[in-house]
Amino acid sequence: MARSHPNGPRPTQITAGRIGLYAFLFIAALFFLLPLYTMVVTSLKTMDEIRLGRIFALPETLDFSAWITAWSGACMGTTCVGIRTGFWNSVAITVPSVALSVFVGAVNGYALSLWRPRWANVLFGLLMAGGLIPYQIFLYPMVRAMANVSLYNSLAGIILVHVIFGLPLVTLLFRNYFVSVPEELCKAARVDGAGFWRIFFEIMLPIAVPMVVVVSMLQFTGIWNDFLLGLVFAGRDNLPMTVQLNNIVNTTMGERNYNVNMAATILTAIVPLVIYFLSGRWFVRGIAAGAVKG
Amino acid sequence: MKGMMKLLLTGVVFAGMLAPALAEDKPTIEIMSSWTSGGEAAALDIIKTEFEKRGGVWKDSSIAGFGAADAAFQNRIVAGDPPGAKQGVIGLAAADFVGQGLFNPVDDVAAAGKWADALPKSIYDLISYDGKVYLAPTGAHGESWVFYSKEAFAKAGITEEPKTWDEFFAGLDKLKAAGIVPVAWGGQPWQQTKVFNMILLSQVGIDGFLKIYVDKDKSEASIEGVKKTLDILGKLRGYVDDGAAGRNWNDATAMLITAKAGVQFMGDWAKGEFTVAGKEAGKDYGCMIVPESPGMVYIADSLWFPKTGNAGTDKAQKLLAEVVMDPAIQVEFSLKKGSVPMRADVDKSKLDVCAQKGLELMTAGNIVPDQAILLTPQQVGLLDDFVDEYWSGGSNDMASAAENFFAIFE
Amino acid sequence: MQSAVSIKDLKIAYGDHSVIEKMSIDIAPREFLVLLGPSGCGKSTLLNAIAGLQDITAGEIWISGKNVSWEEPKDRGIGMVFQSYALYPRMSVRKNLSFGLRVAGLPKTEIEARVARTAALLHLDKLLDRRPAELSGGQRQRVAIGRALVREVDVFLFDEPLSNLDAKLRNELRVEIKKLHQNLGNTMIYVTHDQVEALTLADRIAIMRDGVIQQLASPAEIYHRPANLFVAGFIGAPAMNFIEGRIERGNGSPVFLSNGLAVDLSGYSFQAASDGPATLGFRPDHLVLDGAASRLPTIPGHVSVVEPMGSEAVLWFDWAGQSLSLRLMGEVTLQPGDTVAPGVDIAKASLFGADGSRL
Amino acid sequence: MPIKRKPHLSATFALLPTWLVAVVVFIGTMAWSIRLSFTNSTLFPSSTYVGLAQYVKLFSSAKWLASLQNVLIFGVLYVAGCLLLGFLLAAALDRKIRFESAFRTIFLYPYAMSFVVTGLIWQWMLNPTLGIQASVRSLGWETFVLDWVVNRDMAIYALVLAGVWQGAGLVMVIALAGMRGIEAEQWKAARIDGIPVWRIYVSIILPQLGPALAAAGMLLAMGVIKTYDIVVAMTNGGPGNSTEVPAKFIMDNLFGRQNLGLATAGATVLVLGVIIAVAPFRYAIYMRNRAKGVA
Repeated sequence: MARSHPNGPRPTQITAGRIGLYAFLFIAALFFLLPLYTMVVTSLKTMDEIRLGRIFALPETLDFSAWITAWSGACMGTTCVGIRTGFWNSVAITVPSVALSVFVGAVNGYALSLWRPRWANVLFGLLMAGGLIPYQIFLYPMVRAMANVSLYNSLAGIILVHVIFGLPLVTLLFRNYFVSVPEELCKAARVDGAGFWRIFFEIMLPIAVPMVVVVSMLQFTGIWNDFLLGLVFAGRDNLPMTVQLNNIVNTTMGERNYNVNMAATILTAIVPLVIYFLSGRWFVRGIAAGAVKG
Repeated sequence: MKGMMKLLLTGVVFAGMLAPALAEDKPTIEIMSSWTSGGEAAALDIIKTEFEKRGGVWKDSSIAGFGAADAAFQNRIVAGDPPGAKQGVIGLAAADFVGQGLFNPVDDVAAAGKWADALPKSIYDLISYDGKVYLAPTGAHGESWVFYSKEAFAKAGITEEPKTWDEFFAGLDKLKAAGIVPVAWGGQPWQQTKVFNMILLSQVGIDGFLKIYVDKDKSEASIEGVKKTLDILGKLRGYVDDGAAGRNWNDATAMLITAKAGVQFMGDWAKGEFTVAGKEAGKDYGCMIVPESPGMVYIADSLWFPKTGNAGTDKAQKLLAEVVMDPAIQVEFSLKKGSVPMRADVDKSKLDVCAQKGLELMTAGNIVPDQAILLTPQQVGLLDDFVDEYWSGGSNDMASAAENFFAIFE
Repeated sequence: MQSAVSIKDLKIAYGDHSVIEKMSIDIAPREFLVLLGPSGCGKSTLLNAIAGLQDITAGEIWISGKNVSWEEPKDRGIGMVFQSYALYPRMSVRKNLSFGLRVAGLPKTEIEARVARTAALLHLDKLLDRRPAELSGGQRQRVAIGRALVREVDVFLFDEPLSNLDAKLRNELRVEIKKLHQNLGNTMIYVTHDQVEALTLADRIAIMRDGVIQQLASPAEIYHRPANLFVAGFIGAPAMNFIEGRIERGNGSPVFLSNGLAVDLSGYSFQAASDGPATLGFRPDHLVLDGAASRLPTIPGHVSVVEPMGSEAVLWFDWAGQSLSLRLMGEVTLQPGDTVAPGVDIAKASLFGADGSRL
Repeated sequence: MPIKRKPHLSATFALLPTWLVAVVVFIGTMAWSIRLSFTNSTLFPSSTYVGLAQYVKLFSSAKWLASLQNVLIFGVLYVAGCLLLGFLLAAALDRKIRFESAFRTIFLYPYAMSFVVTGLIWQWMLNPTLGIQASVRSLGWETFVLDWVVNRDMAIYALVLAGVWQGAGLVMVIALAGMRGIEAEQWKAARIDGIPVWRIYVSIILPQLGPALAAAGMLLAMGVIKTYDIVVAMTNGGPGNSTEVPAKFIMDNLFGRQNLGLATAGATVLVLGVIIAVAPFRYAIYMRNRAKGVA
């Protein structure tokens, strides 16, 4: 029987060990929270206050102007429109990329683990090797290739690039998940007359929901946070938020506006953060359901 | 190589075919630059405003950081979909692109605008390849400058600009004693290399400098000069603050603006930051050529015009070249950017004291080109590595370091 | 009459590794055939091949008079029940039962009728809207059986269907399966490694080892007249006792000699007479406690362990350094250390030659 | 007559796009890179072959050698650090803790942050004139030093710190999931044997989490070789070469330094290294699976 909730030895009284345990947890929590705290606090300060140099102090008065500037007024080169356009570009890039790569990854994992066609192991090995190559070296030939199929500098192009570079990880996770699905399930469905796609959509995909959640979250953060691929492949009309963040952070007006930079940084990170805060439990459940296994 | 070029050109033509026909035939241009800092952006805006006034449509593709912008630009070239214009320095990097036949000449504009007469010959030669003009120079930057905060100098009791390195270090000691960071150091390789070069010029003189970089001369005198340069550079390590490593140049300038630091070694674009912050040259901050220097290292910015295969863009490129070389624009741009106008025939009265000093040196010919003009990008990188390694390695072994320096050219 | 399932010269191999070696079986309509053997003997592979889930290397498989060697599983007219039930986890019981019918595109009313009929037969009516995770092990297995039944085919395949259940449930479901077979009268092929299931359910048992059928016969035949040492040792609990020795033919009737023991073999019906080394096998229930009284050849020894099992008991005794067992009905008063001299009923015993086959 | 049933056409068909990517993108790019690494290509590919000259140049470059050493140090410490901290956090959370889900969220959220943001924040926190050091000093402890980002000897550890901050949460989740899956009877048995709790975690739980932790380690290791963003955001390779990494070396030479030949030589060495490091591992897994599959 697997334990469904914490069930170590029953806690008895407050022992030294217990105190140490909580001390460890609180110190760890402090370590993990400090950077976020600093960012939020700094973004709410005025520049005058920031110059005092006490980065951990609470702001004297709450000043949201940095947030407004970051969202709609901060300058990049000669244009000063903040990062809001980038926000929608990021959405337009990330959502289809995640959906597509999760789908492809699920199909791959399913085919590789439960059908094992010829050369399946070779393909899997190739993908894993591909996953270990730094993608900087793909840039040059990829640019050429994308231009040849006239997908360079387009939304479709950047989405395709994300799907391609996501393939190794997504396939690995889904394959490892489907490997643990009993083969008999597939056999039973075949006796019932279902084919490759029918088994996938009606039986395997529903089983893999926890995995879909995990992979979606991993891919979402990965793609949302990408800078390099967006810069190179998206084209100027589709530049994601991270590229604009880079522009804002590296643009100064006589003095570095730390509050605006921090606000812009938080704004850029906020979507994945909210997703983790809201659906972290699903992520944990997905992992527990066997998303990552040896 | 030929096959590669063919492919590239096919890509260019292909991209041209795909470019949607413009509803209006207003000359439209996408300009890619890494001028995102305050002064830089303001200067770029001067060109933009005039360009739009003359009927052009301006699409801004600014990417902060030279590295990121260069990567994006090269990828666009590779994809056969380059932007209509790219901001970049005059030098061997540009020459590479021209050599590959990837840029449009702006010869007719140059002829009509009599650029040959307006520009110093050395500059005109640098923007011409095989007798054709390819680049539109925006302005020259002096790179031998020491900027100092008058407020900080006053606090430390420094009343006169130091004339020698000994005086200079004495001044730094005073600043240190006054609790001020003596040198606002931008600890990025390219900035450090600029400091190395300005000191080198002060030690070996104009001829010595050109001998080393152009002739790759490894004579006793050259080696001695490099050693002396490294000695001074090494001494400076003692006058920077803890946060210097990796610091951006504009952050370093901000330390002067707020009088947290005394001096900064930088190109004159730093003035742009002072201007944006409302500081005035000669009043709030001072500018001097590094001690003992007989002249000034310079670098020249320009606009590059890649071949896009689109007739509308070709037209826009010509208009843009015209705008950039307009005498009034050259001055306005330089004021914002902190540079020195390229044209000799501009109204000098508007320029600040620093720019006038720079222009004097330029007209007198007491200038040497920056390494970007003289060295290949590979060598520029190796030079950056060399200076950075010496600076942050903390070694004082000048002899073996000098050996390494000359290895760059092998 | 035409066979329900016919396997002709079947061979299955992975590369050089042969799993099924040139096998032929004919299974009659309404027959209940059990494939029995230790794990790795190829019995599940054979079943999968019949189902069409396993590529075959050579030979043919015929079902209901049709060569289905190349057919997809769904087109073979079979239903299958798996060891792990293989219920579709995200579907309700109703959906699990109807999935195959929906895939086949049967009319809705027909599907509903069949599901209802099957559910009634297996007492699943109240469970139709539950998910597999909400069912007990026995209920899951009944759903798995239902999924095969609802296809209304002639041949059912069972792949160790009871081995994931506890002993009590296993006994109950075993009876249910037997009843089901009696009521429906379909052909059933049933893979198991449990000899009790095999003996109780089968019309015929095929005992397999290393991809080869050792004996294909009725349970009684297999129990009483095992074809070889392997079959003899595999079937029966406690296992058959074996004594090694040799057969000698003095003047007239043959005698089995071993360690001072001499057993007159005149009561044994030889299939093939042979002198020389042999193994005498006799089941614990074919030993009589007081051999002398029954005038049987006796095997004297000392009691080592007594295992009472309620209505019967198993007695273990040592003879010539070997531990032999004996099944007794009723109470046993013997204690360890007591001397016994049980007699062996040679008419019910088995003799195996040097090559292990029955003499 | 050998009999073959209809092959699994659909499965093969479904994998076609992936085959295309694997062959065209992964193999194609590698082949292209390897070819260019033997040429004198600078800004654009050239077909003038120069033999192993680029490799000779590569291995006489102090920067490249430093980058290899750095990525090794960073990789080992980062993966080990994430595994250790992640395991400790998971073990602590497994002890019937109040606010477990709040703690879990706190430990996991950095994983949602990009390496760029992670690098920026920690660069700021560890910067002696702005961050923790300045703050502590302003509280009166004037000699307090925390200057990792700008200290040549410590900068690589600053990267590790930031990396562990970002990645430990993932390991925690994986380890916690594993701990919750361990049979309750083992706890009972250990309790009856009177084994101390820490000992149970080390000797009983840890070995069982082995495969899960190995998978987590693999996920992290996949990122190590690609380490680029966090370095650029935090130290840009400095001070000196102290945080230079191969991916950055390749990137710099590919673009800024217009040195395709050297960049592709670096890439080839890197990929070869990865294959040599990973191949025996994968081969072992393959053999193990094969042994299982046949039996």
